[in-house]
Amino acid sequence: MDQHFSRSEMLPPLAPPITERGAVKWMRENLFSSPLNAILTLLGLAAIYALVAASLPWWLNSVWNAESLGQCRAIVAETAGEGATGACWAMIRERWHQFLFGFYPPDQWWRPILALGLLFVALAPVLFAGQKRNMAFLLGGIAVYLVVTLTLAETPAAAFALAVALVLGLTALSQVQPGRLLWFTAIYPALCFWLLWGGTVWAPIVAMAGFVLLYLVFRFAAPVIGLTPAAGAGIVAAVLWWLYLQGPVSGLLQGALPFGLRAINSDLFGGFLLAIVIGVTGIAFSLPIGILLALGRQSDMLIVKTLSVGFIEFVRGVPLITLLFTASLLLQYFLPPGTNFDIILRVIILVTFFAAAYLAEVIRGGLAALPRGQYEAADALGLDYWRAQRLIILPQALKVSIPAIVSTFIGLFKDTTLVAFVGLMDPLKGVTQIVRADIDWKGIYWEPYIFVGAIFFIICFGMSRYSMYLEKKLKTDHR
Amino acid sequence: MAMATDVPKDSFRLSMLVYDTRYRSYTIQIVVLLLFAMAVAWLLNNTAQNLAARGKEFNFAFLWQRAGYDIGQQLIPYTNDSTHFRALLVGLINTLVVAFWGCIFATILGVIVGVLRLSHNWLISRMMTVYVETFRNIPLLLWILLSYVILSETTPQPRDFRVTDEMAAAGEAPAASMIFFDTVAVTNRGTNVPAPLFERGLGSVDLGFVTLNLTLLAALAVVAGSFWVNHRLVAAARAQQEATGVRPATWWKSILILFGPFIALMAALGFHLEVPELKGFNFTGGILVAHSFTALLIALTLYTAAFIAEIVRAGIQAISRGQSEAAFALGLRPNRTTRLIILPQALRVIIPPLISQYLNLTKNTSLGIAVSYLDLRGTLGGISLNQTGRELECMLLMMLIYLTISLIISAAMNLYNRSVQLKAR
Amino acid sequence: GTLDDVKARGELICGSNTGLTGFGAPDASGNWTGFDVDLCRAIAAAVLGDPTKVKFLPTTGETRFTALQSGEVDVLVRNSTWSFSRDSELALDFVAVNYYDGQGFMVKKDLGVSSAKELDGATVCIQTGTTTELNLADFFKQNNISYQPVTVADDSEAQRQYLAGACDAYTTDASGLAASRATMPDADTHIILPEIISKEPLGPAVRHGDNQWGDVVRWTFFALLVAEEKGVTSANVEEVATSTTDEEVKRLLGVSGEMGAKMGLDNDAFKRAIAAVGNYGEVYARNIGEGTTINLARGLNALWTQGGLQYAPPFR
Amino acid sequence: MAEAAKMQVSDEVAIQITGMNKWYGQFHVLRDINMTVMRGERIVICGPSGSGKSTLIRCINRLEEHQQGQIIVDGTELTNDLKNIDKVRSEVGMVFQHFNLFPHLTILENLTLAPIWVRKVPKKEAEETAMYFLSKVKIPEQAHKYPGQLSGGQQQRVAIARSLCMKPRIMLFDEPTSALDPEMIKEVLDTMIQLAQEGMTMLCVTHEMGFAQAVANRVIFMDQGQIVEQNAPKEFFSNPQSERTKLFLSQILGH
Amino acid sequence: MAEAAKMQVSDEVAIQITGMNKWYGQFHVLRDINMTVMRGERIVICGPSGSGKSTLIRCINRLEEHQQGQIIVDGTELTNDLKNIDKVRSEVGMVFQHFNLFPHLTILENLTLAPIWVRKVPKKEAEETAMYFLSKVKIPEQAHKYPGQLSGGQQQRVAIARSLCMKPRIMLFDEPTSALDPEMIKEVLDTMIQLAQEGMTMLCVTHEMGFAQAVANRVIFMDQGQIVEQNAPKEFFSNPQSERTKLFLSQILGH
Ligand SMILES: Nc1ncnc2c1ncn2[C@@H]1O[C@H](COP(=O)(O)OP(=O)(O)OP(=O)(O)O)[C@@H](O)[C@H]1O
Ligand SMILES: Nc1ncnc2c1ncn2[C@@H]1O[C@H](COP(=O)(O)OP(=O)(O)OP(=O)(O)O)[C@@H](O)[C@H]1O
Ligand SMILES: [Mg+2]
Ligand SMILES: [Mg+2]
Repeated sequence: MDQHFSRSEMLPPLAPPITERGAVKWMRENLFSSPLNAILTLLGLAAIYALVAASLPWWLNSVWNAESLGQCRAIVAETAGEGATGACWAMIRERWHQFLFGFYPPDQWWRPILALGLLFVALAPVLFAGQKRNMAFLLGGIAVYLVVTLTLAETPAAAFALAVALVLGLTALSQVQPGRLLWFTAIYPALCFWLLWGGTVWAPIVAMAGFVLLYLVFRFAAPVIGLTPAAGAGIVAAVLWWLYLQGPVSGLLQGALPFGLRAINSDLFGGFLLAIVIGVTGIAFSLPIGILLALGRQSDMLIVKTLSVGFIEFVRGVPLITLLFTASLLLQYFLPPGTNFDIILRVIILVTFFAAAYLAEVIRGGLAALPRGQYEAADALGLDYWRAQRLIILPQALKVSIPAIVSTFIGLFKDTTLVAFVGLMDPLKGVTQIVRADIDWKGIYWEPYIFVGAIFFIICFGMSRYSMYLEKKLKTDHR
Repeated sequence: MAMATDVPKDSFRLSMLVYDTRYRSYTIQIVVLLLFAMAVAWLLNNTAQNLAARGKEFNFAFLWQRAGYDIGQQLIPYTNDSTHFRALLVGLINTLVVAFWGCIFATILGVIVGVLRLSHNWLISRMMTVYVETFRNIPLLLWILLSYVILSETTPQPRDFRVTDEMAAAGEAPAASMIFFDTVAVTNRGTNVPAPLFERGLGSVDLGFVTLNLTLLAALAVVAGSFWVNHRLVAAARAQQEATGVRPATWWKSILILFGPFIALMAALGFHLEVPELKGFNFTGGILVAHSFTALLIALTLYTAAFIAEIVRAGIQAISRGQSEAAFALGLRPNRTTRLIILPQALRVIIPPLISQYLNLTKNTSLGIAVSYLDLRGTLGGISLNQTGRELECMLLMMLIYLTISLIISAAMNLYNRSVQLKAR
Repeated sequence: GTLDDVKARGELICGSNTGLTGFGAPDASGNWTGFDVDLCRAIAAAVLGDPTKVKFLPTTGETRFTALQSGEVDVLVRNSTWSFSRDSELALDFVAVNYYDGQGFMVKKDLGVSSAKELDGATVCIQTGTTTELNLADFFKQNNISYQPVTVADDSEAQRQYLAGACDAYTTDASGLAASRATMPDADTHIILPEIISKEPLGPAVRHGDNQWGDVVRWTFFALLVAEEKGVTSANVEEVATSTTDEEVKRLLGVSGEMGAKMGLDNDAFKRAIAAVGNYGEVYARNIGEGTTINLARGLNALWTQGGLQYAPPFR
Repeated sequence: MAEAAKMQVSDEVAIQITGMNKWYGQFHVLRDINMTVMRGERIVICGPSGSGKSTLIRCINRLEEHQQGQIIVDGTELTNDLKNIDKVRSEVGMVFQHFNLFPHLTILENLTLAPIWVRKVPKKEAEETAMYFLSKVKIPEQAHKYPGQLSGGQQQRVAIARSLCMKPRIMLFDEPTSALDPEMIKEVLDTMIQLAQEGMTMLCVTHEMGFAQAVANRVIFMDQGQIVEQNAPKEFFSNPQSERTKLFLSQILGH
Repeated sequence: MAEAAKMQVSDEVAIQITGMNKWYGQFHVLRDINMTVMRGERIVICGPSGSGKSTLIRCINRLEEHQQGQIIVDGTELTNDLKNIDKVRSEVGMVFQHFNLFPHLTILENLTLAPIWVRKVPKKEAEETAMYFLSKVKIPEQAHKYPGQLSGGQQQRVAIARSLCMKPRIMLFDEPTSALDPEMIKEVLDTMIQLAQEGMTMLCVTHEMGFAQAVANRVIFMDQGQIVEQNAPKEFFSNPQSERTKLFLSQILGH
């Protein structure tokens, strides 16, 4: 059969029929598309109703001003009648600072605040390599945050001026030479340590000098004795510096040019300050270890591989809590008699090992995702193993691993709450326990958990969204 | 064809240790091994010195001393006269029980949520998203503490169940009553559920270190047998389908085979339930499921299910739409498509991350410490450690046990994974 | 030794409770107060001359002895019971008893129980990691009755459970019970049962083998006792030091003799301790005595002269 | 030979589409489609990307729902009635651009799955049919391999065989060769030509104009969701009527 | 012009392979390979898939280790000595089938990386050299883009430029055009021809017979791990000696 047909006039697009438009269609398609779906919808609505009906009065009857739980209850009973329940946010009002800072002295709060702001400055070049616009937004945001919070925290004028000048300077730098911002990232750990714990400014500077020494030794020895021995020599020199010269030199400098902040003991750290300190240092220090472990696990040298696998599997095989108990109970056994250091530091060390094992697996995934051609091209160009790793392999492997690294960090950050079990004051259990041990607030339980939970949610959810965004961006990158 | 061995042409020079590809890796490995051995020696030496300084020695003899404390939840016989080792076993079993039920419930809930998240029902999929995001982004510890608090604060005290004489006279109902036809009582101490009892139980045999409960064994044997017969039934049905193309309906036979013998056995053994009763301070009779257990289980389930839901969702989404379209185009109905095409493929994607969630859940049972659930960490790593002061031994032993559990689970995972790997060019 | 370490450090590290009302707990601004805390402050005053030079390291029931053994803390003042096995196996030395206690039970009045022996089948709340759980097991076994233990991690949680009715009885040291009861909304509805099922001598502990440091802690404590015995208080210590004629008081306050110096301390070390926290009676009265919310009578902890057990060897 | 194939058109209607419209949300993808396919006809559909070709043929076995108008396949009208849909789907075979073989089943299992579960054919018989069609597409020796182990061209031939095992009366092809490497296109086209010669009713979305000229009775050109032109292949290529068709042909033939 | 290029062969030996054998486990991939390449020579290697062509040229810069025999590149014997390997690798450039550019670096960074880190050339100088070679492969304007933003042909030209930046004395090519779309093959071949005309010593695995005829001094045919035939291109194509060569030529020229 022959059908000749040729259209001369094209048909214009029409609007869909009425049954295909508007709220009716939407409801039909999205809520009541089948009997099963209709039932599910009704069940869902019922569940939401039950939840709201049960909790709404409690939220509505919130009390913001009271001195104790008893007072709160009295106020609720007075305003909403006997038997009514109500939230007692007055507790948060009175104790919020402990949830955030622990026992950190109030007149020094500006230090952790500043450290947090600078953390993001330090992260900026890592998060937005080369994207000046994004960096400007971030740094601007940080500047605003700092101005507001530092003012609220009654920062000493000099510190305030210095901090703002520093951030503005770095913002300017980020626009001119974004790469240079990485130097700030490099010195940030020392700066952060000094801000949080205080003491003489020379201690962290002299400690950083160890790294400079390492680099110098490496730099000048490498042409003479080769890369690997030079790296070894550098490490030895740095360790010697830290062990034997660090103390005297910083003492000397402090004597000559005394400058420092009030020293704050670790036992005053608590709440989210503690959680963030442990989480961030844990992940930062675990990154290099994790990379080494991942390379070790990929290595074709049997012993190196076995040791890496053994370490990774061991750490991943036991609960974090046992590692924390190790920090508090066992670490002392393994160190020379008489060594003693801060429980926070010990916890950080173990948390670092823990995160390193997880990161090693994450990075291994990134390494495995690289095509062999990249290794071969590097070889063919004459790059040696370490240069190939540093210049070609790791930058790519780390980039694809960023989302997974972020989720490891989220997990780790949530797990910092477990330090409560070794007597540290984490926001969830440690601080809440202190608050609930207070006669005034004995018997309160919903409010602190909701408050702390909400903060955790905001932080973790924010990070997970960011990592999703990154994942999407990395997928379409350069394409 | 034999591999040719190349005789080095020039004699050995020391620099070859570093520059010759053949020796270089040996050099590195030996250096690494030496460093490692030194580190281990250093640690051991320190430990020995520290032990000596504290006047302790490293041995596990304390495990056979009297423990002296009581444990709330014990699934094997234990009294305070038992040894620390026995306490360890009780704790280990408690750990495994929470882990086991946690994995099961979390899987069920996780699969449901994961599937519902993909549902076309806007409301339901949003609700599931909220659930998943809430639980994933808030520490597990909070969920454990919270569910414990809710359980113990919102449930009535045992005495609220009591009907006093005056109340009976006045015809008043007690403040609280039991549920499920007066068989289950939920108090603020725990949940009292009926206990299975047998009039004509088979007793048990003592094999020295374990006692075997013959009634339980018989029940297990019957169940296993029924499953085997059912398996044969299904196989026969499949054979018939292969032969004639028509698959006979087997569901009612299956039900009969699966439940019939079991019910018969129960009847033969004189099965009845011992319903908990309020006596003295507490409900007696039946089984008391402590809230520490329930809270831990609920929190672990809800938390892990959120992760499993994501895994399931990703697993299903990983199967391209083309697969179900191809099945539809062949005329397969949606439920068959799911069973024959989607599930087998999704499982391959789902299982490995699922197992790692099981591992996490198992490790997370150690957070039972927050509600004083006496698991392995609570007995061996808690009270025993405390009463004997043997932290080194207790901690090492505990890590070893956790490690063993983890390794067993991941070994099973690798076996499974290898068996379902898709064949490709 | 530890003494030199403390002096070199300029700070005393004191192992404390994570929070036990009246004995040792941080307040809203992070200052530690309490009966045990004051002993630490007295030691710091004696050794370093400044009662604020103390760092308190909260320890749980599980971590406390390890913290002491490993040198993480210099002295553990954390209502720990002095027992044979702790003294022998754990390589610690208890140096004194600053509080004589015993384990008791608290129940709600309307439970209708008047003796612990009637607790057959009861649910009992108990803190883990203490001697109390061993005593409890022993007690019920001796009396051939059964119980259901509910172990909890700390005092405030135990109280919450007890108040919510999750357990019929709460057992811990009688002082703790009294302290808890005092803070309960309607204290009258709870009674502490008459049975005291154990001896619980609580006291400061130091590492085994460091006798010099042990002496410092022990005699700082005794100095507070002697001060009470002799009527020396924080208010009148300066005045007494100049005016006293009692030779023992003179030695105590460093006016005569070389008591402090013999310990490796300053001669007026004990005077500073008393000036800082007051004598034993003052410490007691301020933190846990009658009139405070804890409201504990002196009982066994009265001075020997008043029929109690607190007795300091002579200061000579 | 190709000409011979074109003879076999009967006067029985296989597919009848009248006044069919379809929207994706607000977007009008198919506009007033009217077409009739006779049994034994072989129709090639072409047109620029996004013109709605795939959507059209997916409507024919109800992988997509249409909102207006009528589609009657083999005498059965496609409505929301599940039975009708099942009936149509078991009559109509479809071959996809990306093969969509089931990777967890062997080739043989891929082929026997639908006959066993939908047609309730005994397994043995299903396997025999499967082997017959596998020989027909010239890869009987691969029966026990998995799809992942085959080349793209082989996979597409398996996909065709899989559809044939259901003994369909109509076959739909959605760009069956566009995901293939050039060497493999020929083997798939050969299979399709062979099928055409056996008189199968075929609707084929493709840009292989050689194929269209060789076997099609009719070429349909679509643009913007509408049928712009249809004609016998010879006239279609030699003498396109509409401007759009001309432009399109110049683009794909030019290169 | 092509003929002119062929003149520039010197009598200095660039690569000398004698009695070389290689196994992958039990599998004997390269069997008794003997060949000499003079400085300035351009050699094309062809042969069926799996015949060991890639393996052979990968042995020349030690991406693969050989087990027997001798390979001397530019006077340096390839042994296990890392120093020799480094030396050879910096003398020998290699271009891969799949380009293997570093996707996280810009084109310019791709080109300057090795000169800076291996040759220790100052950055500025390295960039000048890079721009010079980029102009040579006709894409200086792409210097600041990332590889992913370039077409396949452009990427391959960048890969060639990247090798050239190391100022190699020998260039190896492993099927440089086989991953490219047909339109792009020409631009890459043009670049290679230009290189040949400048007198670079080249070993090229390729099936582009036009290229072989235009620039090669010699064509080597491999099969089953051995050199089956070698000859000047004219004779090789017009008058193949061995049966296998004939078969192979008929296949690739026929299609
Ligand atoms: N599920 C969908 N939802 C919304 N729009 C869709 C959907 N599927 C297809 N479209 C749109 O409908 C139009 C027609 O799509 P269709 O796949 O039928 O085009 P096509 O002619 O097959 O194109 P191609 O040659 O690229 O396969 C396109 O604009 C497409 O973007
Ligand atoms: N790493 C390896 N391990 C084992 N066998 C290998 C390895 N690499 C290559 N082979 C085998 O060695 C033989 C030669 O491979 P080679 O890649 O050199 O062939 P080719 O001539 O380049 O083929 P093509 O034209 O497909 O690139 C092939 O049979 C291949 O399967
Ligand atoms: Mg399409
Ligand atoms: Mg090759």
